[in-house]
Amino acid sequence: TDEPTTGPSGSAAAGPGTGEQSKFFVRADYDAELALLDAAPTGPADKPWEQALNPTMKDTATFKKAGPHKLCFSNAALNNPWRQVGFKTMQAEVAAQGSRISEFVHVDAEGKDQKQIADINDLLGRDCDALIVSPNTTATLTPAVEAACRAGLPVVVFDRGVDTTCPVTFINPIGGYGFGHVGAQFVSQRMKPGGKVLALRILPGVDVLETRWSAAKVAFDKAKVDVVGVEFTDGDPAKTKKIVDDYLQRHGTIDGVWMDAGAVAVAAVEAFQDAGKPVPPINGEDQLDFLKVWKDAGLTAIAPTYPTYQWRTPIIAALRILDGQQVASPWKLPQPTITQDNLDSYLDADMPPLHYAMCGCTDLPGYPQRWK
Amino acid sequence: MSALSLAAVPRRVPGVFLALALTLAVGWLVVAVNGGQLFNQATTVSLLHVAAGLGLVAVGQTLVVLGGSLDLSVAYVISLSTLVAAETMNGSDGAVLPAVGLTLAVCAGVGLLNGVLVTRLRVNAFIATLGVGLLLKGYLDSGYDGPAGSTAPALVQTLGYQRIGPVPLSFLLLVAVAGVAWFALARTRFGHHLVAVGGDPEVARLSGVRTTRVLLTAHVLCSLCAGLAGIYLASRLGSGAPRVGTEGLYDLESIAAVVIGGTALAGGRGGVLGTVAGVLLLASIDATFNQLEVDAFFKQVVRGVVIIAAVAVYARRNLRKAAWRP
Amino acid sequence: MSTLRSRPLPLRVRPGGLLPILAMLAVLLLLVAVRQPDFLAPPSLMSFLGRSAPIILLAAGQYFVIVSGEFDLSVGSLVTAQVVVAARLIDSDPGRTWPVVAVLLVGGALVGLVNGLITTRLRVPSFVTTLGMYLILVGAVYLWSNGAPRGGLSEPFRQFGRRGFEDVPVLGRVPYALIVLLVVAAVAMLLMRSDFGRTLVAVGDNPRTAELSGVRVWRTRTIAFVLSGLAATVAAILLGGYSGVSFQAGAGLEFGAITAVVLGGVALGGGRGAVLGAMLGALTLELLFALMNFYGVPGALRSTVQGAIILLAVAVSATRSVPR
Amino acid sequence: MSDAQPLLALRGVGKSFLGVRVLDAVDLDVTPGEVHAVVGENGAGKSTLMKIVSGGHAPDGGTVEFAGRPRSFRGPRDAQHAGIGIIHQEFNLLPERTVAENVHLGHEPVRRGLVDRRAMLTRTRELLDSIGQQAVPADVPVRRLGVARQQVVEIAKALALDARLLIMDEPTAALADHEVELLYALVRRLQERGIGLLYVSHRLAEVFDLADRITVLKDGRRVTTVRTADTTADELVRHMVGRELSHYYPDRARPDDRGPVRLTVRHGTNRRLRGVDLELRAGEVLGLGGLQGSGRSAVARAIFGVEPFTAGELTLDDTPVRLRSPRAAMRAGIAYVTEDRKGEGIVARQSVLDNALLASRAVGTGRARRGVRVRELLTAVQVRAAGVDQEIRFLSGGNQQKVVLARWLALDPRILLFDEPTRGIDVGAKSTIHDLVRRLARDGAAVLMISSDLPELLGMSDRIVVMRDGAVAGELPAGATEEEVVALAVGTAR
Ligand SMILES: Nc1ncnc2c1ncn2[C@@H]1O[C@H](COP(=O)(O)OP(=O)(O)OP(=O)(O)O)[C@@H](O)[C@H]1O
Ligand SMILES: Nc1ncnc2c1ncn2[C@@H]1O[C@H](COP(=O)(O)OP(=O)(O)OP(=O)(O)O)[C@@H](O)[C@H]1O
Ligand SMILES: O[C@@H]1[C@@H](O)[C@H](O)OC[C@H]1O
Ligand SMILES: [Mg+2]
Ligand SMILES: [Mg+2]
Repeated sequence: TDEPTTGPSGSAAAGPGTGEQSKFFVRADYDAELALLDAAPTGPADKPWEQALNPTMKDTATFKKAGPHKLCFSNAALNNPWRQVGFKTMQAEVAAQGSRISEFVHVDAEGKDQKQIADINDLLGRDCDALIVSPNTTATLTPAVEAACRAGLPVVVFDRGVDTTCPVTFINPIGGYGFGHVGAQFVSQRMKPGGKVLALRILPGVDVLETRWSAAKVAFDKAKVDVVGVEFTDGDPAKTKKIVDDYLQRHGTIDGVWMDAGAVAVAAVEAFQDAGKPVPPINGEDQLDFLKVWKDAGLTAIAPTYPTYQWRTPIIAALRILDGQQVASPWKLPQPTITQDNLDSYLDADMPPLHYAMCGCTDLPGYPQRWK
Repeated sequence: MSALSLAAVPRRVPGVFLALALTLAVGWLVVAVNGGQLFNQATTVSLLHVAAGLGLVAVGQTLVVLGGSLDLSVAYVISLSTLVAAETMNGSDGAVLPAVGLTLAVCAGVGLLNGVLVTRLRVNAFIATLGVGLLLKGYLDSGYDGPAGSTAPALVQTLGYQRIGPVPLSFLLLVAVAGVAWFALARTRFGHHLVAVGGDPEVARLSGVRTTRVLLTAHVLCSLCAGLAGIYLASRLGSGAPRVGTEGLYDLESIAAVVIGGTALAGGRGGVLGTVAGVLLLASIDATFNQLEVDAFFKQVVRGVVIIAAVAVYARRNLRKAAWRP
Repeated sequence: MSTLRSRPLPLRVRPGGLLPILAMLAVLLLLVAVRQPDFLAPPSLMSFLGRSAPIILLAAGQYFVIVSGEFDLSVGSLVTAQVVVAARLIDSDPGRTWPVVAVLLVGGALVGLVNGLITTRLRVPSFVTTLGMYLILVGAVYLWSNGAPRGGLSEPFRQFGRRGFEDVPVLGRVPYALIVLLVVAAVAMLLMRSDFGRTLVAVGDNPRTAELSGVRVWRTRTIAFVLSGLAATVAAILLGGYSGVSFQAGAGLEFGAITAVVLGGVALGGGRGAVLGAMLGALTLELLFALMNFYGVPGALRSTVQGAIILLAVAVSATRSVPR
Repeated sequence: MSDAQPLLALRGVGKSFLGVRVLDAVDLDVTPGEVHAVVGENGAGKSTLMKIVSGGHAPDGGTVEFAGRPRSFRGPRDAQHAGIGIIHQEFNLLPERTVAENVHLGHEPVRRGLVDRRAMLTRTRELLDSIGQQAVPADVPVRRLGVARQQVVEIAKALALDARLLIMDEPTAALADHEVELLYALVRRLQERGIGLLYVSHRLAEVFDLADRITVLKDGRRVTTVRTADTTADELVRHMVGRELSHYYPDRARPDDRGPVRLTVRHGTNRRLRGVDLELRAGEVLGLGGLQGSGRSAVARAIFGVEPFTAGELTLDDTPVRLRSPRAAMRAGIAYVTEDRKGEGIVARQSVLDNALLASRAVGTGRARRGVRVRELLTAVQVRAAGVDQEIRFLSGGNQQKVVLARWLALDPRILLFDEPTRGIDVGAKSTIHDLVRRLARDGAAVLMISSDLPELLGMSDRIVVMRDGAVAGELPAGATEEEVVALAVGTAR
């Protein structure tokens, strides 16, 4: 039984070459997302977390209710800096809404599907006016979210998705295809044709990450670069460094590095530096440590983002729903890219290295202390 | 010989039951003061669901620990069995029985491998089951990049979500499995022999117990319990989940529940009832902290302290009992 | 009745001996040489040894605990905690580097002390003690840092794990980490030859005998935990230096270290094996990972290969050493 | 030879442990209804032979024939199924399990697939009844019983098998006199039922009371098998030790060799001891006698701080002291050679040198000259080993014991407590140790020596204190007889 019996792509096992496309890849979604990259958002320009791309509005009159409201949030986890920054932003947004929210209940599933299902069920018994969910795993949380919808209260899902349209809305930025595409496009254009690319992924099975890789795959296949490896780093910088080091050993040079998440980008850069090799074109994310290295070392780099300001939107959406106002559904937020040209405007020496530039939090109560 | 007083000693209420009662009482109070309610239906249901998953694994773990062994591969066995179950069912109610059968068969195989390594090849249980866990991890990591298969709706509706009052079916399953295990330990030869092997393998051997076979059986049963937990989780999640076991920390948590429940890690003493109480204790700490929205990290610290403190209390009692052993 | 046996060879195949692990290492080196000869050239070899230093140090620390008959499951979380604490305390200020290093060492020793005292004085099995400590450390460090590492490591702090002596003849760059490793290894080996080391092994083999011969068993074991805590701290300093702050810094390292120790011929349960064996065990594991990379074993399958090799190695030596 | 068809026939049975020959070509027969005694010195191989018959060890050579068929038991279970039961010399009981559970371990009665607990209890009570031990409760954990009662459980456990051959390996070691009588009655009843018995004992009187035939083992070989009626105790002893005993022990101390009082115990009391009074002088060997379980070891261990006195007074050179740990006792110049060499005397996997140095290292004495000194001592006690780097477990028991002695001598103790110092040691080594003990006394040490070997105790001691039930039963001067010691030990003396 060496071969898995059914056919999930096994992209992890692909080794050199990009192998067959991930089962997460949906052509139509891919096309739609890439189209959104050029779409013009509606809404206040200085508040991207309130903007929407090509919105379809949904009626919410049935949920209208007198305030103040009790909002409940089932959170997948707080186990990485991205989520930490996001959650702080969300808490600040709650604070900013002041008297409109009587109570904000947060339950952390600690990265466990099973616990999150129980958590959601538990929250249903606690008189919430609206339920916000950031699901741990797409497929496995679907039944629980469906159960929540059936309970009759408005459900707002954000960040990672679920396989159902029952929630009032699903909020996230353009998404994984956009992220993956931007990075891969950049890397393959800046490196020598046919050169060797190393793809680093943090973990499998999460849709927003899987779609990043599947879009990158399309780009790389099109550009005919040689993807010498697709490795999982578990988000561990030490492991990342060792992997890059090993690939440098094995292949002599690596001409481009693509990453599905920025958390370990700095470690990858350092692996080249420490080996005394030039850092090839690379993509990271809007984490400040990467932006700093980029600037300091003069990297050829790009940072597609999955902005943490999206953590503000669910609160805003929930309140609008409880007011009976229409909301975009799905609610697609803009997803800016940091490039050499606008890099300086995102650098902020005063914020901690693991902070995310796209937090959209500077106007929130407690800034900057809350995020330090 | 000075006559020892052998008048009926009152059977001690195992500490874990006291701790459980205390936790529930304090939890209820604190939550109430906070304006909440610990025992409302939804919370109780959630608590029992969490307990069901961990409990099934922990009951199995109790068996191997009682026998003086250990199983660190359960987390992977759970993940594997969710996948085998969900993929075999593939959403069809008709396939439930074959799927459950196949899942349990696969689990039994893993348990057999563990057992053979520990008993016949004399590999230390820690390393043996860690190694088997790695084998499974490799298979899961390379075979799956996310949830796969789909659990039969009938199973999702019953085992996954159905309940009688506040008691989920899955918790009844746990009660049944724990009951069977308790019964087996108290009333079957296998049970008596297992405890003997854990107490002193040489004494057991010289008394005519087939130590190898007994411990091997315990390993198979432990994996089967993990398999049941997997089937339950598959019904809960609606699909197979390649990382659900490790995410849930079922390996370490099940061992923690076992030792909190008063089973000696060295084997030979303890039982499943304590384990179930240990599981409920952990689950009620969870529930209380959930209600109070206590930070998950703080909860982790408390868990650590509870585990150490519980075992320290047992160790003290044993010290006082002070059976002098050569 | 009395028989004079011939003097056994120093490297005899016996439980606890170094021969099996050396043989394994040799085979792996051979496989590397076939596939990737330039890996064995000084520069890459140096860098490999440097980056392997932390896990080798952890194996040495774990050795002390295991040979005394106990377990330390808390080292991985201790590494994480130390890295995160270092970042927050240093807060990117180079001037704080040395004081913080001192604080870390004290902290590591303290964690070891607590593990040791709970295990020996309260008689909690070390598996449970250190499992609890693992949960406590992970929880506490997240709690303290509010869920995401804050602050930053200074360049001087990072240099231990990241930089080295440049332009050394023949070798090229010699990582500081390697020097640290060699020093610690030498100290560890000397320690094992000292009174303390010999009594430590005696305690692991037969604590009753040791106690009745005047050894303070609880104290000896507690010191072993302290040494493990210190080793984890040094590993944390190197690891933090190598790769920077993260909550993943120490994840899973405890199992890696225990596996390495067992591979190195050290018996779980105590009383058998050499600290050099434990360190070679860790080196072998690291080499195995590098090898799997050179042979293009897909990342996900590597744990299967690792598991199979561990089981094979341990089973072979276990069955060979058991008389009936 | 008995003319009946033998129940058990051993032919040429041999066994080695770690290369040391423990049994060599032993022949032995037991006929139904016969009590066949096996005697021999400590370490002669009696228990090993019994374990081979009962499936606990596999023989390296020879054949075991039982009930007319050759057998090769794969384990105790096979032997039990064939109809062989054994009362082990060391207890084979699970402390956490009840008496009934222990008695039935391995063959629990089942009804409809389930363990029948009631039957187990009833049957256990019947068994205990049949040996006159109604007082032993069937449903409490064994750990709550004293040593003697544990011995009773061990007997009941063997009886529960309904064996056709029952082995008793020193069954009376922990029993009081009237209990021994009950055991006699039991043996006779079993005999009448046609059950064969193998009976191992160091108490020759018992052997003469019960046995039909006697086999003497020495150094793993069968010396002889005789009908009880055809032999005498003296003859047996000669066979056992292979020489006359009178010239065997070194000369005793003369009264004026004795120095000042080194150690006094007044009213020493703890869990095992009731008001022990004792005085130990420099230059003498004080023998401590008594039955097993009488508290001899407990005295030595209390003095050494292993299980300290909880009440009473301990003085060293007239200064009251409190010794709460072995370490404290060592600091005060006391050494203790344990009776349990394997369990708490050696560190099996460490070298001879490491073992000899253990105590010096632990208390950190004589760092500079320690290595040289220990090597000298190892030579002085005549350890025979391949080298000082050899692991101690590969040495014979006697040589292990000499290494342990060297360990203590290295500390130059002023008070030495020897607990069964020659247990499991061959004759040659024994006399080396005897000489050594005497030499130490002559050089001014105060020696307390415990021995279950009466001739040894009588031969070595300048005075003998006899223990009974955790208290001192009386004191005897040098030259006392075995009868006097035994009388005090079992409490029949005035
Ligand atoms: N498992 C074992 N491993 C190594 N040596 C052993 C083992 N069992 C017994 N021996 C050795 O075999 C020899 C015979 O031991 P045995 O227990 O048979 O003696 P015995 O005649 O019963 O003595 P005693 O009268 O003291 O009970 C001893 O030297 C003992 O140390
Ligand atoms: N039931 C018991 N409870 C507590 N300690 C015990 C018990 N049985 C034995 N011991 C301890 O075990 C040791 C040896 O046991 P044993 O019964 O052989 O000892 P003893 O009566 O002291 O000595 P000996 O057999 O040499 O006369 C002693 O130190 C004694 O204190
Ligand atoms: O938690 C995830 C984060 O790590 C990644 O960077 O973006 C998507 C999130 O769901
Ligand atoms: Mg014997
Ligand atoms: Mg004794």
